[in-house]
Amino acid sequence: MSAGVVQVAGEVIANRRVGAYHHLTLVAPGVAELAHPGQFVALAVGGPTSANLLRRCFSIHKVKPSGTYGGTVDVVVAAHGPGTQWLTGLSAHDAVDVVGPLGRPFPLPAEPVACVLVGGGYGSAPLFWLAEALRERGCHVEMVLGAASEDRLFGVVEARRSADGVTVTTDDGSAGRRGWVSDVLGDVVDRTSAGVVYACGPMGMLRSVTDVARAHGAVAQVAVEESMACGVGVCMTCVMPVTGNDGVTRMVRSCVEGPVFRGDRVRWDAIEGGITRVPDDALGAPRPGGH
Amino acid sequence: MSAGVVQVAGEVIANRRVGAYHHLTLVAPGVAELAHPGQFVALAVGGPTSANLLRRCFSIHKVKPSGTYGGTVDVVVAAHGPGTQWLTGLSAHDAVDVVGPLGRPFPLPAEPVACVLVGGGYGSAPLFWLAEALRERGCHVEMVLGAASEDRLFGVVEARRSADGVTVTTDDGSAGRRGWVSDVLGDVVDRTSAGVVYACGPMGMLRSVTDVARAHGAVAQVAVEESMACGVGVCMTCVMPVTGNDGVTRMVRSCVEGPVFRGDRVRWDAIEGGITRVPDDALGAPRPGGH
Amino acid sequence: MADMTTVLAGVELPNPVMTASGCAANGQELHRFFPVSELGAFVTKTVMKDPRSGRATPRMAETASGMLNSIGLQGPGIDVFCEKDLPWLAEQGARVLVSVAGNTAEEFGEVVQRLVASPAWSCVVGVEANISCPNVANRGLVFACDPVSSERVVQIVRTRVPDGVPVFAKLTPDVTDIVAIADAALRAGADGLTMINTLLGIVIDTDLLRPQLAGTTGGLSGPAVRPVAVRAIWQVVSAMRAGTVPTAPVIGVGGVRTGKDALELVAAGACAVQVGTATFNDPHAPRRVLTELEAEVTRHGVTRFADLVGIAHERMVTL
Amino acid sequence: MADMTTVLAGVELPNPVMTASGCAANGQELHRFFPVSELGAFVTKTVMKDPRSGRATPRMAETASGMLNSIGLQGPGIDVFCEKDLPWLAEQGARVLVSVAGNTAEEFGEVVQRLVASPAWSCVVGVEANISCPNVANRGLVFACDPVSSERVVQIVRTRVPDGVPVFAKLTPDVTDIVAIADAALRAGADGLTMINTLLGIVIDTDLLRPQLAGTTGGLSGPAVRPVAVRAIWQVVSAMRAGTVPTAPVIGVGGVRTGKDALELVAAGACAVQVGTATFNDPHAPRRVLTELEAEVTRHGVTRFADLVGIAHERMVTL
Ligand SMILES: Cc1cc2nc3c(=O)[nH]c(=O)nc-3n(C[C@H](O)[C@H](O)[C@H](O)COP(=O)(O)OP(=O)(O)OC[C@H]3O[C@@H](n4cnc5c(N)ncnc54)[C@H](O)[C@@H]3O)c2cc1C
Ligand SMILES: Cc1cc2nc3c(=O)[nH]c(=O)nc-3n(C[C@H](O)[C@H](O)[C@H](O)COP(=O)(O)OP(=O)(O)OC[C@H]3O[C@@H](n4cnc5c(N)ncnc54)[C@H](O)[C@@H]3O)c2cc1C
Ligand SMILES: Cc1cc2nc3c(=O)[nH]c(=O)nc-3n(C[C@H](O)[C@H](O)[C@H](O)COP(=O)(O)O)c2cc1C
Ligand SMILES: Cc1cc2nc3c(=O)[nH]c(=O)nc-3n(C[C@H](O)[C@H](O)[C@H](O)COP(=O)(O)O)c2cc1C
Ligand code: FES
Ligand code: FES
Repeated sequence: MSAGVVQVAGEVIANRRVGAYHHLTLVAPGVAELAHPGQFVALAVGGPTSANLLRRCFSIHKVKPSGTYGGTVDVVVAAHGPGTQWLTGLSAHDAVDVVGPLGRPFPLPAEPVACVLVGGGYGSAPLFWLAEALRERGCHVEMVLGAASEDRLFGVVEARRSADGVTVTTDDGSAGRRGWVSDVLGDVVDRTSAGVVYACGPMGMLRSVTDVARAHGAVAQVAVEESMACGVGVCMTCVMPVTGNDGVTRMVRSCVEGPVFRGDRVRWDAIEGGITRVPDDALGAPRPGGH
Repeated sequence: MSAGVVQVAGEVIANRRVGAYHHLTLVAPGVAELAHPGQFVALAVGGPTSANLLRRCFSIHKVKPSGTYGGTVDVVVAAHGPGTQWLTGLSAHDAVDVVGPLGRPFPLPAEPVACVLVGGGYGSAPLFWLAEALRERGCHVEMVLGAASEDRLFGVVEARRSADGVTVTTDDGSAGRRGWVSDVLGDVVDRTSAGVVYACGPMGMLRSVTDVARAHGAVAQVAVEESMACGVGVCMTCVMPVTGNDGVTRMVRSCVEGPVFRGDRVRWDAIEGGITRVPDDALGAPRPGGH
Repeated sequence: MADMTTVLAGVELPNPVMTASGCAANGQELHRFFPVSELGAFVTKTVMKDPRSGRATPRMAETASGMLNSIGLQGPGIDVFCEKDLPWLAEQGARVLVSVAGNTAEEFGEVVQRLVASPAWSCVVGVEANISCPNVANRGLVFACDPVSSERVVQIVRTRVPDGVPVFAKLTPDVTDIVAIADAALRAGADGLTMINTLLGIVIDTDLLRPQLAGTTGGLSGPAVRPVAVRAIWQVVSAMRAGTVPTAPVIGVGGVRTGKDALELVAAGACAVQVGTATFNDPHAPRRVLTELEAEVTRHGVTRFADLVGIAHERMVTL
Repeated sequence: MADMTTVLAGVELPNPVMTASGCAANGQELHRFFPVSELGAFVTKTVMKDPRSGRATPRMAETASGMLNSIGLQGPGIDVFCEKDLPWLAEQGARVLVSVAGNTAEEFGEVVQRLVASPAWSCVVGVEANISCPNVANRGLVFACDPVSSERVVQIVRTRVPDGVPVFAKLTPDVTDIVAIADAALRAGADGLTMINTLLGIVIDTDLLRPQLAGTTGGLSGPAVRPVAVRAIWQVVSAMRAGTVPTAPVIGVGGVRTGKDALELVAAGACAVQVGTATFNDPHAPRRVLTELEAEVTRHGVTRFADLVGIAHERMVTL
């Protein structure tokens, strides 16, 4: 909770198309200095007349503490609904209000263990920065990038620079191996004797990554993407059932207690078809006939 | 009702500051061909994420039926609330949805009588075009432009080109004569033996113009500015009490039956302090104890 | 091409998109933008017995994603309506849903009686009783705020409208229990319901520090209120599905601006949709919503619009 | 500098701006953006007796100029609240308005009893009874939809809260007659009212064709609903001014995003204002609204905030 966060009037300095995504660079003084890999920013959308009040959250792809423009933050955005469409339509010098950095970063291992970083679609965005931090600590780093199709892969070239090995999968076989990241992950973990698997991407993928990591003796650290109204911990919309050290499952806020969770702590059994139920054994779960 | 009107996806081609106003030129194919002086356009504001649903109405300052860009429409906008702020902040190539031309134009005299055109603030915007049309018919045209201060005058230089004589007043004396347009209007009407006074500006001014015109034997044609939600005649928000040929006062829509009314037909007695009451003798006026 | 027809209490319409009462005048103005006959039905401005001047101005205030209005049911009165407006609509080939109101329940009846006698009556595909208006006989309380007043109006209107022409009761959302009002209206003989009318609201002018509307309060409409409309439709249709309220067609209205918005109301159970305030933003809105709704039907891989009516009740996940 | 103090039933606050319950958690998160002690009062997330997990997700849907939420009153329960949250707020020097609820009227009483026993009780400047929550004993009907249930809760809460600490009843706008509910709450002993809680709404996911919220319905909030909040405040304050309802302070809430928005509620009669959903757009919102409201007071040439409370009732033009 004491982690530093700022709200700044940011400005777009670049917006370039990368495959199916837009890579935005924002001037956002103060964010870079506080940020760590795995954290995110929450961007206001639509300008002063906007009917879209809620911020949109994006993993920090990279930061530059200072430079020609003051500190910058990069994000990779998939145009989807009105907010992301507005963001991806911005031009240089347009204003964007930025709140960040938010959430808990990926925990770094104390020892130089081998790590596998798994990204699904734009989920790879925060991993390159993480890879660097891990390599600085002497970790062997491999990346596994997957997507539906080639245009939805992000950062394959950058991955080759940031990691000691890269495996690519696509659902349709348009790049790399045809299939899912989980199909190849076990082998990579085994080959590198990885101790930690970091993953960011859709829920289904995070669940499989958690299963594969466990089966191959690694710990999974997954960055989840729950629907968030505030991003700063005040609204309770972004909760997930996560089991604590005490063995008790609580509905915890993924914006402040996540977005990174130990995969084996997430109650995947409660998550299905776009709905996350409250497990019956969760603290304060509804009882028949009311609470 | 049968008057032509189009709705087009327009585009800004120029936005220049003129004193306290912004002069916007919009590409809006189809509008120019149909438009006459005194008509207006209704512009959507805020773009696709806008919380401001209602269009903003602006007198047509001038039109060009075709040219490098296809037909264009010029408007003069005073930044005021969110909609006009958004409009005045637009840059070349920005999109603006345009509906127009709307409303009834200034009626032109059948004979070449002398006319005085009175504009308050940006209310002068539609008068230059009108002046040209009148001069084409052989009318002697004088203009009286007034505003609170010099920066709120619009088109003094243009007026000298479009009219045979120009008188300027400002409330603070920063340009022309100190005072109101109504202070000088009577003399101008007398000097030119004007038969018609055309006026556009705030309600208070239109009322005085009507009084002065009547006192000096001229007919006033005033373009009113009522708060409008639709601009096209479907919402009934823009009504004004106006007496018809049959002597009956009705609450008529200023967007389709106006914005130009004969000044002596407007029930000024019902308009005061920003509220327009329904005169007791109006058709269908509320009766004590309900309608 | 999807089959867009919809059936409202026995009356088949070529498509389910309508104007909303009071948001399209009586057709001539919108006809400059698109032929009014292309809509499933054209809903007229609520007409009362006598001519009405409506209220003082300002009559409107813009609000976040919506607006307030206090028009005060301005209109020419039923006689002029029958002489001028209805025949014009008939000539265009429009199917007309006529919105009627009265200061008292009896006055509703008088208005309907004259309407039915109109030579252009044959273009009328239904009567919408706007019971979300004040009942002079009951301290100005809105009819639709009270089940008993609602019942009385519906009974009178239903008696005067010939068989085969459905009567819809238009409800206000400003009640504690809209299902109870819906039930009262249906049991009194309404063939269907229109939901929702505007929500009561006030905007204060922060410069003048007084209400912005001359009449103080106004009706809130536009996309801002769509979730309330969807909820009202959902609750009433749920009760119909549960058998606690008689089953009847619901016409949805409130905040529809796009085909997707219309689909929300449809999936909640509306078998037709009216487009109101959005028309002020885009005079083509009702026609455009129809095109967009057709595209939604196709996108969802069904061939008939009717297959989507109420579908969200079936797809709802029970926890 | 304007005098921004406001007095709520005998308790003086340095300024009239507060957080809204459930939109600011219990302070620690917003404290990263501004000191919570700078607000007139900090309103806590509604606390119930036992820990509550809240509802399944999705719990929110964005709407035009607003949002729906169905959090389900997630919280740690009153004991943890008294141990951790309240002492933290006390340490920061915050003045705290504690929002409480119960599944039954009796449970409200138990929650208050434990609250009053908290060692940090002295930072509490008032208790807000969130009666806009379901009454398990009455088929889940919201307490504030029924005057009798409202009365019972208020009576119990008022008995348990020590004299000198005011009790506010927080009302829902989803009723036919909010003045009647306000009257019931005040006659039962409430020292003031908070208006409004959210409006019941539904959003349909047009891809999945099912309700977007796991719990189907949710509460609508944000600028979209501001005209309804202003209207509710206006109606109740009008009744107070007319002497038909006991006079008492009103805390306004609903759609406040700027100082001008706050001024709308104030001019309608609110002597304090809560900022809810706007906080999600701008975590500085409550603090910024205070600055902006101060500027409005100055702009209007009065020296005391209190001079603007209810001013629109005096400036209203009678037609
Ligand atoms: C921690 C985190 C990191 C993310 N990183 C990225 C990223 O790097 N690149 C990227 O393209 N997207 C990322 N997302 C997802 C992104 O936030 C959503 O796609 C985006 O908010 C959708 O906005 P919209 O206007 O397109 O959609 P809408 O459906 O209009 O959004 C409506 C509301 O729902 C919320 N919402 C909808 N989908 C999501 C979602 N998947 N996650 C969170 N909130 C959602 C929005 O914030 C908004 O409040 C991330 C989400 C989270 C929580
Ligand atoms: C026929 C006509 C011609 C006009 N010509 C011009 C012009 O040439 N230049 C110019 O600067 N302004 C003109 N106006 C006024 C202009 O329409 C308003 O200033 C503008 O709509 C205010 O928008 P806003 O976003 O600044 O204010 P807001 O107060 O946010 O507007 C809110 C709503 O009220 C309506 N509204 C507010 N003020 C007015 C008003 N004075 N007239 C009509 N609607 C209003 C808006 O359309 C909008 O729907 C004209 C108005 C009319 C009716
Ligand atoms: C300016 C205006 C006038 C209206 N007049 C009427 C009316 O005369 N009769 C009626 O039943 N509803 C009237 N309504 C309500 C609409 O028909 C509709 O129920 C409501 O606005 C919600 O739909 P919307 O959000 O699409 O506008 C009016 C609404 C507006 C905005
Ligand atoms: C996410 C969320 C959670 C809320 N939780 C509570 C709550 O626990 N107790 C309560 O009284 N009101 C709760 N509310 C209602 C707000 O306090 C407030 O009354 C309402 O949102 C209207 O104000 P706004 O438009 O400023 O948000 C909640 C609102 C939101 C958006
Ligand atoms: S998004 Fe608001 S608490 Fe997490
Ligand atoms: S502005 Fe809608 S009728 Fe004139």
